[in-house]
Amino acid sequence: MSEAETPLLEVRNLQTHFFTELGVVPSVNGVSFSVKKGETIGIVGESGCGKSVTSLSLLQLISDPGKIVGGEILFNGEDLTRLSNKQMRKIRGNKISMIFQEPLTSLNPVFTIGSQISEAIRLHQNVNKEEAKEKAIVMLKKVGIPRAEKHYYSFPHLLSGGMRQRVMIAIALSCNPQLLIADEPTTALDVTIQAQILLLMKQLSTEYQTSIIIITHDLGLVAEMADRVVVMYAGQIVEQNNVYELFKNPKHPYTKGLLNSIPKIHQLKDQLESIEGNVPIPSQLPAGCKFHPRCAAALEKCRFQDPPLFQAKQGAEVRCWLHQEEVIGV
Amino acid sequence: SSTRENEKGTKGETGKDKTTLVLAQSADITTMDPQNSLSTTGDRVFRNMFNRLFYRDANMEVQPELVEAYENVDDVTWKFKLKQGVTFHNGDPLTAEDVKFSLERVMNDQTLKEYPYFTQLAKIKVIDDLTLEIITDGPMPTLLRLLAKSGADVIPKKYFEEVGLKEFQKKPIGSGPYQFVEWKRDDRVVLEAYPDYFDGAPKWKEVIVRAIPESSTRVGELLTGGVDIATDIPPNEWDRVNGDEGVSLVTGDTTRIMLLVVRTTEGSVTADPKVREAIDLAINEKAIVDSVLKGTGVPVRSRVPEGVIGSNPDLYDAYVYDVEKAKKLLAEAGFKDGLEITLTAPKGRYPLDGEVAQLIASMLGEAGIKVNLKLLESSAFLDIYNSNSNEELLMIGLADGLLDASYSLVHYTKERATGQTDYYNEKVEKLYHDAGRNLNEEERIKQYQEIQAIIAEERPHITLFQQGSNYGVSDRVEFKPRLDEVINFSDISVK
Amino acid sequence: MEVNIKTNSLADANNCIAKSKQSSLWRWPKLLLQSKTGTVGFLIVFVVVFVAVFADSLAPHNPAANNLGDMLKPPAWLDGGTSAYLLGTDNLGRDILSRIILGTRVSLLVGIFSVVVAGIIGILIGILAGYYGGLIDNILMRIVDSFLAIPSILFILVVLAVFEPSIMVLIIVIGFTNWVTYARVVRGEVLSIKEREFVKASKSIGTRNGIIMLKHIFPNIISSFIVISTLSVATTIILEASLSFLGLGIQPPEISWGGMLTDGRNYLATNWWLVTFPGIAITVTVLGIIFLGDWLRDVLDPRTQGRK
Amino acid sequence: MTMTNETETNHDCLLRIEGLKKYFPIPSGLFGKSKQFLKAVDGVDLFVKKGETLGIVGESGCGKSTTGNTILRLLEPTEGKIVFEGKDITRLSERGMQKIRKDIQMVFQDPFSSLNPRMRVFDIIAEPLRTHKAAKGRVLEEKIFELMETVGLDRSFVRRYPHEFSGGQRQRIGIARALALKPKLIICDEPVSALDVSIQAQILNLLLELQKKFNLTYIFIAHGIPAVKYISDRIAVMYMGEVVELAGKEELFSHTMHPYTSGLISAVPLPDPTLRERNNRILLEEDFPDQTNLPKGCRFYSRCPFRKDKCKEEKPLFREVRKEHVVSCHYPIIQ
Amino acid sequence: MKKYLIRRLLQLIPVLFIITFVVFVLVYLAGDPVSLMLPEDASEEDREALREALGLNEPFLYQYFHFLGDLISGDFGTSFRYSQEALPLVLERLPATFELAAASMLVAIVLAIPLGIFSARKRNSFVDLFITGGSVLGKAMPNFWLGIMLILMLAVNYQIFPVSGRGTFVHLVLPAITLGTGVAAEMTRLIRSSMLEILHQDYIRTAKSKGVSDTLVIFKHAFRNSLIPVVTITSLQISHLVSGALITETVFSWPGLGQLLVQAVNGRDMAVVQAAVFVIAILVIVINLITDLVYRLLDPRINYS
Ligand SMILES: Nc1ncnc2c1ncn2[C@@H]1O[C@H](COP(=O)(O)OP(=O)(O)OP(=O)(O)O)[C@@H](O)[C@H]1O
Ligand SMILES: Nc1ncnc2c1ncn2[C@@H]1O[C@H](COP(=O)(O)OP(=O)(O)OP(=O)(O)O)[C@@H](O)[C@H]1O
Ligand SMILES: [Mg+2]
Ligand SMILES: [Mg+2]
Ligand code: NI
Repeated sequence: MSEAETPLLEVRNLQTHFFTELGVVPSVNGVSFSVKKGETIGIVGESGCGKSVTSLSLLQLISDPGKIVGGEILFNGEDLTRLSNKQMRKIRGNKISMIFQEPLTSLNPVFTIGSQISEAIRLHQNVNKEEAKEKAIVMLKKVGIPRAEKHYYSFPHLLSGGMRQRVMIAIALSCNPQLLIADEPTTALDVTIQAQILLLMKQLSTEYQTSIIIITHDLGLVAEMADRVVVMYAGQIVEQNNVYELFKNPKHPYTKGLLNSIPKIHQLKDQLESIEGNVPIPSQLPAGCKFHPRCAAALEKCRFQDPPLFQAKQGAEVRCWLHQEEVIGV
Repeated sequence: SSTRENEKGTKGETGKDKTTLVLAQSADITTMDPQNSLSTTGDRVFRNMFNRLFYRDANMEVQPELVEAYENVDDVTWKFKLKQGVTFHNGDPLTAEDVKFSLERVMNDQTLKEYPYFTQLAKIKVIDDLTLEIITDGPMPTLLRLLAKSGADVIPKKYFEEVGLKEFQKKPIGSGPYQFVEWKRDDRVVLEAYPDYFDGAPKWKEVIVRAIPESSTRVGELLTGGVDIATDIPPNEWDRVNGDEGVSLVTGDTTRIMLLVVRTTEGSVTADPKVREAIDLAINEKAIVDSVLKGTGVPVRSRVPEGVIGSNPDLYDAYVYDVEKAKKLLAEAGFKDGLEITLTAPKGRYPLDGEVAQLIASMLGEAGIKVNLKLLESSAFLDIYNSNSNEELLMIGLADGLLDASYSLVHYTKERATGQTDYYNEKVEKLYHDAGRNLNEEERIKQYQEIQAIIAEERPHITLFQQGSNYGVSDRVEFKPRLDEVINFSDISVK
Repeated sequence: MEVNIKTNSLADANNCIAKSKQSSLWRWPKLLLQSKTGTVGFLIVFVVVFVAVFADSLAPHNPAANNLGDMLKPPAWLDGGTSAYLLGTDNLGRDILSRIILGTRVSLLVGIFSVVVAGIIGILIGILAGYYGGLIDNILMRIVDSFLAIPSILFILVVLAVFEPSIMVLIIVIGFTNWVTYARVVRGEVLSIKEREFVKASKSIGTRNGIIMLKHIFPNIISSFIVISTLSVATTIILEASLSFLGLGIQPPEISWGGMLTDGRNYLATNWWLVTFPGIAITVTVLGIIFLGDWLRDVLDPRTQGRK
Repeated sequence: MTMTNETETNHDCLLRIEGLKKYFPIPSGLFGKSKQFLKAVDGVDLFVKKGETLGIVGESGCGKSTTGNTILRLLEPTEGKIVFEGKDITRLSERGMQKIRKDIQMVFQDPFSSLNPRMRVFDIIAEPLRTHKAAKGRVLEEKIFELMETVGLDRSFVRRYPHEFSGGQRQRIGIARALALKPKLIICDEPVSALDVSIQAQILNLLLELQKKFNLTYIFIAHGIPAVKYISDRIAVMYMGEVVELAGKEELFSHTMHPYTSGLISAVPLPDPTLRERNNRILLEEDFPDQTNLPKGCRFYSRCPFRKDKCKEEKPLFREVRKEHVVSCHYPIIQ
Repeated sequence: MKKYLIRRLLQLIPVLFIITFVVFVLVYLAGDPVSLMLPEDASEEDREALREALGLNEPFLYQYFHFLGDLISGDFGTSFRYSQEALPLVLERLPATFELAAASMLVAIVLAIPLGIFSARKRNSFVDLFITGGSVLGKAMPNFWLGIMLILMLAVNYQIFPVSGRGTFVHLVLPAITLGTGVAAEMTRLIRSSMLEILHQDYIRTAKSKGVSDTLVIFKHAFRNSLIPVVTITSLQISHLVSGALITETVFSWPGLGQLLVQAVNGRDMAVVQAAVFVIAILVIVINLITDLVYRLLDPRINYS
């Protein structure tokens, strides 16, 4: 990371825990990363590793038993964790927007899509109803919804999954945010539709210089979209690097395993490699390296000592004892 | 609110002015056909809307009402001369034809509730416009009483035939002091004065009879001045009524006797007179009346209520109570270790009936009689009673609509007792039938009194008490209750 | 993580089975203590059931014995009250405390068993209608509609007119009038459950419909049934009071809280304690049952019961 | 159509479906009689050879699951013929079908809803054995332990409930249940789409392993193309209730002929950022025809980047364009 | 839509058919109306004669089909009790019944919506517990008890409202509160739980992520959705209000359907029972239909086919 340029967003040692009746769940446990202006970051990791909680923490949208217990979220130099609810509302949807995974359930079924878009516009821009409507229609057209004037009055259930997701994007982009967080924006969609949505997001980000955090567990998607990739495992970042390096030369055993276990269209193998064992439950994390029970290369040390995030070669950051030496080498 | 408003009958219950009387009863009337109603609540309305040939004065003496003069032509023939100038509310004059029509209707139409009482009338003959003859089926000492009874109301023949029963009910027309304005079912009946009443214009311009089933609500209305008179005030409400300025409690008698119907059928434990006596001895009627009923009622040993012709004064305000003797009798009857009987009683049919039944059950328990108490809702109770499926004991309240002992004592005849009490006593049978045809009043009374003495010993009915009646009355009106529980609006006056 | 433990002998497996059994036995009290309202609810219900079971020994007086000398005595702490009658006496001089204690029995019996009766009918009809759908559903739902439209008071009045009122009859009658709600709820639930893949899976194996309904559908509706039924127990206790108002409730010498309320209502203005104490008993019990029901709903919901 | 019949005689064919149709009535009208139908499966011809894996891919809602369910007669086919081991089972009675179901089993998509949350693992796996009275008592127990080991579950788990397992483990339970009766054919309806990437591979490997071990035949339904490609021998591509292309997997990927197939394949994001700027991507428009009122011509017409007038008017035939490579398109892409 | 309505209304026919039969059987079983019409001391001959006159001696099925025949021509028969046509007797009660039902529903809604929302928002707080306790109390208070209490306090002691009867608006207040409280209690709990569920929905998160304020999230985004399950229950409740207001009617001597029905049942007044149940059934079904339509209005996802 270059010192000169201040990043748009800098997350430092973010910790979000859930205080459930069955004990404290450290869903996000010391996550740090930063996003530059116009940059697209991909966060990957298996289900339950804390990706969504991280993204929700950024917007202070963690609900009840959950709480941000530590760390800073610097957005344009301002720590979001210290803002009041009211100040935060000014940022949500305005400077930072979010697209959620499920397009069907993320839109309110009883309001027209038009009203849901213009609501966001009216909240943050000083416009009247008519202007908001016009703007919303422009947004609908921009995300490629045919007959936007008509669809303005449609209810969400009448649209296909792809169209609904476009509406979500329209809402998110309606106020030209500086940062767009897309939490698994295409998992509910078919690949043919997904391709369109991704294209759309790419275009928009180049057009407005919007920074994007794209959260997914589809490594392919990240390979297509991201400039930099953050790999998470059990509430922690285990590897972070630019996208080309990461795919060419994964360092953490988990990243390696992940890459190997994806069946690929264009290369043929008789046997897929897979990561043995199961994703640990956040409330019952193993001691030491969180990945060691599944790690073929685990050392004795891994069982007791949690590795820190090492700065490795080629700008990578890796949380693995195997890469301890490389750091020293630098 | 103004009088004018009240006259229209829209919002009348304020009742604070001197021309409107508001009455609250515990149940609504069910019909506007005076010959098809048996309820006291109905009678209170009809008595003021219709006339009869005779009426009962405050002392329950039979007095001529529509009749100018009458004559007992022979054992079975009676001749009546009607008053002149009596008109119905629609202006038609009341004639002998109307009387004939009305009486024949109730004599012949089996669907009418009053029909059973009028079966002894054989024929009505119109002599002229104002004269008629009634021929009875055998000598009938009670005829005049019957003609003063509910159901003997005179309805306008012409109007009735013209409009039919349905329309008549929507707009009933009588010749009484008050005429019909409206009837909102389960809410109120509104009557207004009939200015051309033959006996002079009535006192009240308007009378509203409201139906308020819940006693505490009735009392509430009374206390807040919503009504002037509220009937059926249970003892638990007395403190509220007495404690409030401006209203007071007025008590009276009724002809209703609460009693236990006892099965004397062969094979049932109560067939043994000793057991029946033991039961009577075990029940402290006085205590019941004094405690639960707070004194509204008088313990009696006869089915014929005090104040009715033929009643036996020896058996009024009398009771037997001796638990020890009861136990002894039971032992003698072979029930040393006690016995078990069933008592069927209604709940909610008579004031505090459930409580009384529970008390009786526990009193019998003290004498070693285990009681299976069956407290039934009113209609289920009547089903049992009417289908004669009563077991050893059944508690019921029986009134005397005719105010004549013959009405009450028919229960001890073989014909009526069969299946129910299964009581039979040759002497009682003879006495009753002789009295029924005896036109000598004094002798007849003797015969009835003798029957009562026998019954008090043989106990096919174990009588408990003669029920009292309680009215909450606003201090602005003067009201005296009557034995027959009828209310003549014109007898009520503003203080 | 037990994934890697290989147990080869059957004995070991059985050992594990025994362990898991034990832990499930302890799970309930643990889960209970985790919820404050659940604990309170449980305690209330426990006390009420305890009182119901040992009512005879707990009651200080014979609840049916009327004492004409001690009529309408106020509670002990008021002027005129005596310590013999802690909560006062009623209009026949009976001890209110003893009556409440004895009344627990009937009120609970009626409350619980009429819900059971309603539940059995409702679940049966609901499952059949929901599972088979089509004509059967149509016919059954029309019957349900009809029953919904016939006022339940009509049933109760008529049945109690035909049969002599007793606890048994009351339970059956209330149960019979309340099944409709269950049938509706259960049917709705079944409609969604039968689309779940495990039902399809069982069908694909060749399991017969009867077994599917019994083994797959029924266990999965039972938890929502428990939730509505706890509420319903409360409603039933109060319904019994309303029936007493119509003279259709429990017969003396049997005592129920509803009956006490009804008998005492005439004394509301003058002798408040006749209705207040049974009223409090009903409210507290209902509160306890509702708390317990809410807790049960949480516990039976696999989302909260959790993946450990 | 004639083609499929010919091939069938050439091979040792386990299952053959001909002209399979499944229409769902859309309730309307006065008494719920419907005139409109949703044609979920509309004339599908397929065959599966013994020991092979037939993959079926296609977008969500194109009728993949319906095809699978209809084969098992969980849904009654509207039209067409299902022949299993040379026996026509299309009109078999419920009784007769129960016997057949022993030989055809299914593994379902969602590991969370395909196991009854209120049954223990033991009972879940035992259910098919009990239903078909295949084992009892000790033998049953032994069998279940054996099955659990086969799919890689520890036998100490038998008394657990499904919610105590992770998604991958649950899917293993589902597979154990499907294996219990030693079926000849297993229909896998998107068995890995709900699983994590790292677990997906475990299950795919397991399926392959079992296939070898028990000589199983699979119909593998999925919309994840890489996974289908990995596991299948032949792949059928479905679109709007119809099979639009069918070929051996190498053939299909190297000589994709239907524009839809090629759009589908090119839309799959590749886990290799260096390929990001590839320019052979075919983007499909998002303009679906109404499934209750399908156009008379090619169903793909509205989305096809290569559509011509003929496609609108005339329905393309399903024809063999290359050897063992059938496609229904007027203008197949020939590379 | 029109077809849908017609279909729904046609469904009435079998339902009404079942209802007439069930009611007929019930009333027939309930016993002999004659014994209730005659005085306690009437003789068996008197009763037999009346039975004959009323046609109650015929066999059951004959009586039923006779009744059904009349019914088809719109004749419910004549009330034994009122000796009047049954249907008008029932219809004249409808205004009072509607008035009370509507007012109680209003009371319930006005109470339940704010309380329900409030307790959902402050979940597990003291306020929530308080409201839960309150709604349990509301459910645990029998109507007659509450009604009499209200009369004692507000009508007799303070004389703010009239004690009983029907007439002006003020007459309506106490009965409506009495009847509405129980409904409100149930509704409060329902709104609370449905609100809690809605608040966990994804679209609420979406709204928040747009920067919508908490109040607006509740009242705009959550409320309308949470009403959807409430509407269904409300329709059930209204049915109860129509037929089940008996106790409140008795306490306030309100001339509604409930009183009529119970008196008719007690008097085995077949014609009136039939007519009343018939009318109630139609009302209930129509109310259900209306709620269905409201449901559809609230939730655009449902279509009419
Ligand atoms: N409300 C909550 N209460 C308790 N635990 C929670 C809650 N929300 C999330 N968690 C826990 O936090 C962990 C991280 O969840 P998160 O949603 O961030 O995962 P994810 O990486 O986004 O997974 P997915 O790919 O499935 O969306 C999970 O293990 C989950 O159990
Ligand atoms: N029981 C049913 N009733 C009515 N329509 C149905 C039914 N089952 C499926 N459909 C419809 O049939 C079509 C095909 O459904 P199917 O489940 O076979 O699709 P699929 O290819 O398996 O999709 P997915 O990938 O989402 O599982 C869909 O449009 C679906 O809505
Ligand atoms: Mg997530
Ligand atoms: Mg599918
Ligand atoms: Ni490690």
